[in-house]
Amino acid sequence: MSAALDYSRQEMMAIATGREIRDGELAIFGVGLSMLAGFFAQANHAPNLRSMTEGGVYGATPVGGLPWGIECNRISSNATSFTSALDALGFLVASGRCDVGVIGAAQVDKHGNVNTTGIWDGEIGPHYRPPKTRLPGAGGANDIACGAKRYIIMVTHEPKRFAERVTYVSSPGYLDGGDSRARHHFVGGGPSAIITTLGILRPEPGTNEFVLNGWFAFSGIEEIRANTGWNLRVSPDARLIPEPTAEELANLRKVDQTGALRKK
Amino acid sequence: MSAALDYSRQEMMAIATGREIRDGELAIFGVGLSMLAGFFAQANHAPNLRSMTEGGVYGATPVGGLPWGIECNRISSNATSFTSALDALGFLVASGRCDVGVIGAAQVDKHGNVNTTGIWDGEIGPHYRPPKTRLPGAGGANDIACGAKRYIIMVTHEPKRFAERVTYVSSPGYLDGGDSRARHHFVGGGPSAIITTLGILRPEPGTNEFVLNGWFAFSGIEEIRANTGWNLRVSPDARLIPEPTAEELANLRKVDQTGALRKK
Amino acid sequence: MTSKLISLSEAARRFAWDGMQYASGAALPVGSDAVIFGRELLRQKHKDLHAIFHCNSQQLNLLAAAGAVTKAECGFSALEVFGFANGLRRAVENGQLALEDYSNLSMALRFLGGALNWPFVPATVNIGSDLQDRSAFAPDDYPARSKIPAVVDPFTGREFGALKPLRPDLAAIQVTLADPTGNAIMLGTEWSRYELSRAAKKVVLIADAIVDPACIRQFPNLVRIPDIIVEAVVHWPFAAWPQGSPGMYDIDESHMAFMNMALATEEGTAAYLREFVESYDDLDSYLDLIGRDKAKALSQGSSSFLLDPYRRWILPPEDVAGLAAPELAA
Amino acid sequence: MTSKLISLSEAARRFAWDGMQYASGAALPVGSDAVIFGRELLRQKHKDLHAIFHCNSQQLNLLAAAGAVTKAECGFSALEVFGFANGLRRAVENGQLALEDYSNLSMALRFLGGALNWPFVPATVNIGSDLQDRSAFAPDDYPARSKIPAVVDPFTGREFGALKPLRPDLAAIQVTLADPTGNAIMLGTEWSRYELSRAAKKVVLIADAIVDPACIRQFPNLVRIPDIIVEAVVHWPFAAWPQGSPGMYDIDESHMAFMNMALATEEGTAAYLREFVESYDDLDSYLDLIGRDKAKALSQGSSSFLLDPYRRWILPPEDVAGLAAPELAA
Repeated sequence: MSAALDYSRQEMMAIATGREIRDGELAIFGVGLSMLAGFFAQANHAPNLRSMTEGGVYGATPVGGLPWGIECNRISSNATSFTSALDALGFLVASGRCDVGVIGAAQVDKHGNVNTTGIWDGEIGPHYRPPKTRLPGAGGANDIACGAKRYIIMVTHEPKRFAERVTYVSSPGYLDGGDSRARHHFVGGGPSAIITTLGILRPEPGTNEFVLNGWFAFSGIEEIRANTGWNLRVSPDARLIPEPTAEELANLRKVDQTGALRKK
Repeated sequence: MSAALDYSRQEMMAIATGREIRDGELAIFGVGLSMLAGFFAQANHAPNLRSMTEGGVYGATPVGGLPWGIECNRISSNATSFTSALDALGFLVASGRCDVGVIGAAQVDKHGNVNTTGIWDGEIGPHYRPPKTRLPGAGGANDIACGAKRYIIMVTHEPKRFAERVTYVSSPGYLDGGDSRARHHFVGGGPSAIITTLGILRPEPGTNEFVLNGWFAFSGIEEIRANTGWNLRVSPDARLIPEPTAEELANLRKVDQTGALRKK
Repeated sequence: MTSKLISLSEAARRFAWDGMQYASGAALPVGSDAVIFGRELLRQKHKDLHAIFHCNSQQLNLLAAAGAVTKAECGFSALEVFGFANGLRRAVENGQLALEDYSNLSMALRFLGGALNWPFVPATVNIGSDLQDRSAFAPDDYPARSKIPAVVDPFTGREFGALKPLRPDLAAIQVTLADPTGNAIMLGTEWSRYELSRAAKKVVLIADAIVDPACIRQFPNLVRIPDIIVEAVVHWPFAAWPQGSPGMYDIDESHMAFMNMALATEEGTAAYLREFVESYDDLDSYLDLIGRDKAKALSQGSSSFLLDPYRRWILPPEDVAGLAAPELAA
Repeated sequence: MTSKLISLSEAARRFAWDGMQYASGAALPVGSDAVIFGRELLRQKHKDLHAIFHCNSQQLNLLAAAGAVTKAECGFSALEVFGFANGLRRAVENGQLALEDYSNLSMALRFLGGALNWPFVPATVNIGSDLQDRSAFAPDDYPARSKIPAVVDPFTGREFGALKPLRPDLAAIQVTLADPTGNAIMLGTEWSRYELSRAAKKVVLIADAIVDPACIRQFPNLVRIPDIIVEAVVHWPFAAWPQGSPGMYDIDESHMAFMNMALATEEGTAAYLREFVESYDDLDSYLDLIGRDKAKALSQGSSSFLLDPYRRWILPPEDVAGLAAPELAA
């Protein structure tokens, strides 16, 4: 059936992410993969999703393909309200009102901390220096990581992206693990899942270390561990994640009109 | 000429206040007398006055008479922008941008502190208790007193209103005098004048105690001192304030269509 | 999204309770305030309210006069040109209501801080005055450091004030136009309705008119309150009466004065409650109470041109009735 | 008030200087940003800019690529779906530009704090991450307590962060519509243009279209930037190109990619400057550069209905020319 359906790894990742989003929730998506996962959820099983973008665009669904950004015409042409960053990221996200956010990562570590700022040759050291490769920066992800009730990290599963400890914490996960988030009094609960091109990781209660919770039909425990830069433990209830149904795939592709996720 | 002109004490007070306002200034007026003084200035000598109300009503001039409030139809019907209290009182006044404000007072003291909150039988004492007579509260006057570059206090000149020390400081003047405002790091400069139905008081440099700076054609030093609840000193440069010109009166009455100021 | 249109009485039944922190007055004293919601709270005999009113309005004046409010927080407690708010004044002077004083900016900042869920809001106003030093809620605390305590700016070491953010349990917000799901347009100054809509735990909109959602999609920049933060929408023309709603209706000058005069005494208040609170059964009899001719005259004020761009989307009453939230109809 | 309409080159001459804190990018990376003002800054050879961009846009990407920026503060430094901002990236990686990282909320909060002239802004975000601990402006300060120091909440004793307010010397703000005195309407998300307009010491508006003041008086609730805080108005259609302006024109997808590709190298940047910065003499030749057919196609995007209510007030170019501020004309 999997072969018959013929879906890509990115599509599986988007569907698995979308499944985490429940009907009626207040949700924030960024541009790209995150938006596709979110609008897939809305099209598929969460018709009453209350979604917004970081720019304060409300009530919009993409028109004519994946938006180029969180305010372009493809998302601005059927909105019910336009406000501002302060409104969306401040009043609705940092305040703790937002149920769920979806963010990306260039590098993620075993406690769910995310780096989207830069790649250095080794540690940065006590003296700050520019990265070897500059990345996009924190954007709204830091605000989601601090304020959203929970958030999901979407990331391509490659060893270089899965580090024991990220070089630079752009968006806080569980920091040093355990209850180390508590010292900053964040209203947000932290990352609920890392969803990748190979499977799903979830935080282990108590330690808040991410452990393997599920693999896809086309992947497996060993492949996932081999592609993870720390000694990934496997949750006792880890299982095979159900493949996309034909309906899920159809709903995803309605959103992904231009086939951004099918390319790989 | 004064008898010929036949103006009221309130009209003289409004005109004297309006004369303090310069062309091009960013100014905030409250409802009533304050607005009349301000719009008189605009009609008379300050055509490029940039005025606003506390509610964030910009570019408006009263239509059909004195507005009932700072958002009623008489001020809302020809505005160029409507925003909010945060914008007008926060971004434009508390920030220190506003050049001049005009506030009223139920009670004012020799350092220009204003009480608009209540009248008690004597001191309040260490235990807070409700006033015998409750007044309107601070409104935006406190914000103007803290933030505007300078502000003018308009008040009917009666002994009970002019106290050595107000019972309750609703809006800070020079507090205990001298540089005692400095400990609160206010961006605003404090009251530049107290303009009354009898004359004009201004702060003495250094002490910041209000001293008599001018009397009107119908008043005089002794009448003013007798109506002031502290031992009012007379500035060496105190003088007779010029009567309204016919043009000034005409301009004032264009604004005060309903004759609110002519009643007394 | 599905319709959130419910009746006024249903809205008060579902969202109000004795002792709640109730916010309105995010409008100015003579302007867009959901005065009708206050009337309904009294019809349903609510009491012991903790009122959070940016400014007093005839709503707080009425609630206080009727003895339904035990605590209030305000920036301004009069009625602008209409003078002192006699009902509120009486309740404060006789000690029945503790009125905590702030300023018109600090109330807005406290809504802002509530909307951001901040621990405190920096204050460069209200400090150095009795607004900081005196607290009606903590009368023995002098100087009242529990009210606006000092906070040290880490950049300069200077002391400023810290305001307590507001997160009212319920806000009844008067808006000019709303669609059935709760996207709302306000004409005239927002005063602090925008910040309040984000600070309140629950928001009920009281709309002068209901518009087709196409109006909302044509003017998304005017939709300052999006449906995702709204619990319910009540359609009630002249909800602010005797106050005004820019574009919709002017202030009813004579009733403003009459009402405030009535609220000056217990007897007058009882009579006002009989005649103007308990007397109507529905929107129709409420409009009769105002007087149809007067309502019409008030609608033809000098700001009515502000409504012109939206008139064609306003739904007629029979269409609005048909849009009532299904699970609550009947 | 008198007209504040001046030419683009005059605006840059009067309000820009080397070393200034220059803010734009109060729009999102692909949206309403006054990219044209950045082109003009380069035409006038400005350098050593301290750029305050809520988000990077093609403007910062271009200014950085051309070596005109030595310091920048940003919440997001890429181009959304168009990938990394190659010009900015190159300047950061080679150490020519110190980029101080914040988040998209903290930049908005810093504008808010600047607008309020607060000493600091409470931060419940950015804390506990390297945004707090690392500073490109104070590289030896680790943890960088000069950047987002701790502040103690006086109500609970808990530690939060304190953000530094922003008060840029100049903001060039792209708006959809403005009248000649500087009352402006923005269609689409404001992002943080509203807060920036109050935080900046001077504001120059770059407007896609000039409208009759009657439009402003019909829609005062849409006028989020009033003339009283505006120094000058520049009329420049397609000011955001290749980015988009909701209601006015869509993103020029191919030029977005082409431009970013060019800025990846010094040679490409030099060529881009020759062809797309120094090449036009006036608005006409600028529109020729975009391509008249392309400009027309971009104007017919799916959001163009948003402009419909205002079209009848848009002044034709000849009328706008006649309205130029008299003291500066000729």
